[in-house]
Amino acid sequence: MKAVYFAWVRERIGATDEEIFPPETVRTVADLIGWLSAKGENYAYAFENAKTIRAAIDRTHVKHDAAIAGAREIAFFPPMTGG
Amino acid sequence: MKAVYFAWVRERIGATDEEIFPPETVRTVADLIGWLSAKGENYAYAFENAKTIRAAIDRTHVKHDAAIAGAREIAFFPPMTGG
Amino acid sequence: MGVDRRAHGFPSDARGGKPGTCNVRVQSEPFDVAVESAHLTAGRTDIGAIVTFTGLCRDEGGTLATLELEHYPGMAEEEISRVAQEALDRWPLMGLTAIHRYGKIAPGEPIVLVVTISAHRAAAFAAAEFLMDFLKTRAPFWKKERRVDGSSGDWVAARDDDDAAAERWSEG
Amino acid sequence: MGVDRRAHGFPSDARGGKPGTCNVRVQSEPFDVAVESAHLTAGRTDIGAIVTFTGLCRDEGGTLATLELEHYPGMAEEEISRVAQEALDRWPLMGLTAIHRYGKIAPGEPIVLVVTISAHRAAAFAAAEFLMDFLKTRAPFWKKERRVDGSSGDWVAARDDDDAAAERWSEG
Repeated sequence: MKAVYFAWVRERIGATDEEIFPPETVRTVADLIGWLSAKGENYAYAFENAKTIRAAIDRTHVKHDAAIAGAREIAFFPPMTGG
Repeated sequence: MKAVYFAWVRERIGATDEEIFPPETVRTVADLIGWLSAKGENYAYAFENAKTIRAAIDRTHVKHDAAIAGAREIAFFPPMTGG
Repeated sequence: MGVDRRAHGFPSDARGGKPGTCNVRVQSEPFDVAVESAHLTAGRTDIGAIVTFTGLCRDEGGTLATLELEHYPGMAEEEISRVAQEALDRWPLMGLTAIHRYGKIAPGEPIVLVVTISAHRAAAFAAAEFLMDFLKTRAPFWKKERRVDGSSGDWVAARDDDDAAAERWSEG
Repeated sequence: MGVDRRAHGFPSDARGGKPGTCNVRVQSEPFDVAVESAHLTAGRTDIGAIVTFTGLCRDEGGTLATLELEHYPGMAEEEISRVAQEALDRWPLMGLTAIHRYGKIAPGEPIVLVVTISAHRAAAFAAAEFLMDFLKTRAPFWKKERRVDGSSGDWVAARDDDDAAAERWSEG
């Protein structure tokens, strides 16, 4: 699946998007945040306050307990500040 | 003092304005409505539902218990429907 | 009831910011929302929110030919100015414009305009709604309908829900 | 994140009236409020109320050089369209327009526009406020400030009172 990052999540990770291949034990958004955080210091920094991170699966907002099975694109970003 | 009339109050009375000379016993707006109503059928018709009539003294909304002493211009009209 | 009363501009204190502008007009001619907005915001880069409300004459399912708006010259401007000053006292506005037309108005034409500007949207929205609620219930204007069938129609009756809308601002 | 997503027009049912219009756009160019209002109201004489909200870039006391608005292409349009559909479901609107810009925006420039049209003002006001509250908290846009002193500034933090403003629509 494709992971995409925005705003300071993108800046901290240092990438706009990437293909990721989490193991089957990674079932929810929260699991995925934990798995990504272990990939390196940049990821750990981006996700250090996991509760503030928002996620979207295939362009729809989801909560951290949402299942990631079948997702093509998972996005991580800070709370929105548009408008 | 000058009395001015608007909308269907004006139409029923058949005048836009007139000089009036109420006696001293006419002290409030309510008194004046009563006094005017006795002037003729057109006035009686205009003020038949006195409670729905709004009044302004010198261009400021007033209630029916307001004193009319010192007023230069007293206006009578239906509830407003602007906006 | 002919003569136009022209721009009653007066300064207002935008609670610590630059003084704002308050424009109140009563006129028979149409107005241009874009011109009024541009006038109110000209030269400023501290505004975060502009709310405009335009009230239009509805055709009432095709039965309405024209609306005739009678007003109380002098009092109309004064009453709108009083309502405008209340809005400026209640919310941190950088300025506002309120324009009300009188005379013959055809379906689709504008009747009333309110523009509010503020640093934040909550104040701009609240003040615009407040202004409209009080223009409806306090500004001395009366609408008479002329029907397309030639009949003179009726004076528009005041709506209880307009009174209720105005009433809600007196809480708290 | 380059390409503009263009007018997502789709018809809506204005609860028994003529079908209304729903225009949602995400673009880098400025917009013209008057053009958007005219487009939404063209050819109709059944509209009683037009509310426009324009959100502008503030200069923050002269310290802000530009705002950089990042967005999630595709999701931005979809999320605004979802919010727009909710507004059309909740209020008897004859149409609405919602436009959000991205990219570099200078102080005084417009960022976001909402226009709502309805027979009556209450629906137009409520829907415009609802749209703005949800654009703020649900549309995937992020603001970064560039300061006049050359420093890159910070990502704008989300405001608790924006969440509270969105929360109030879930009552009742």
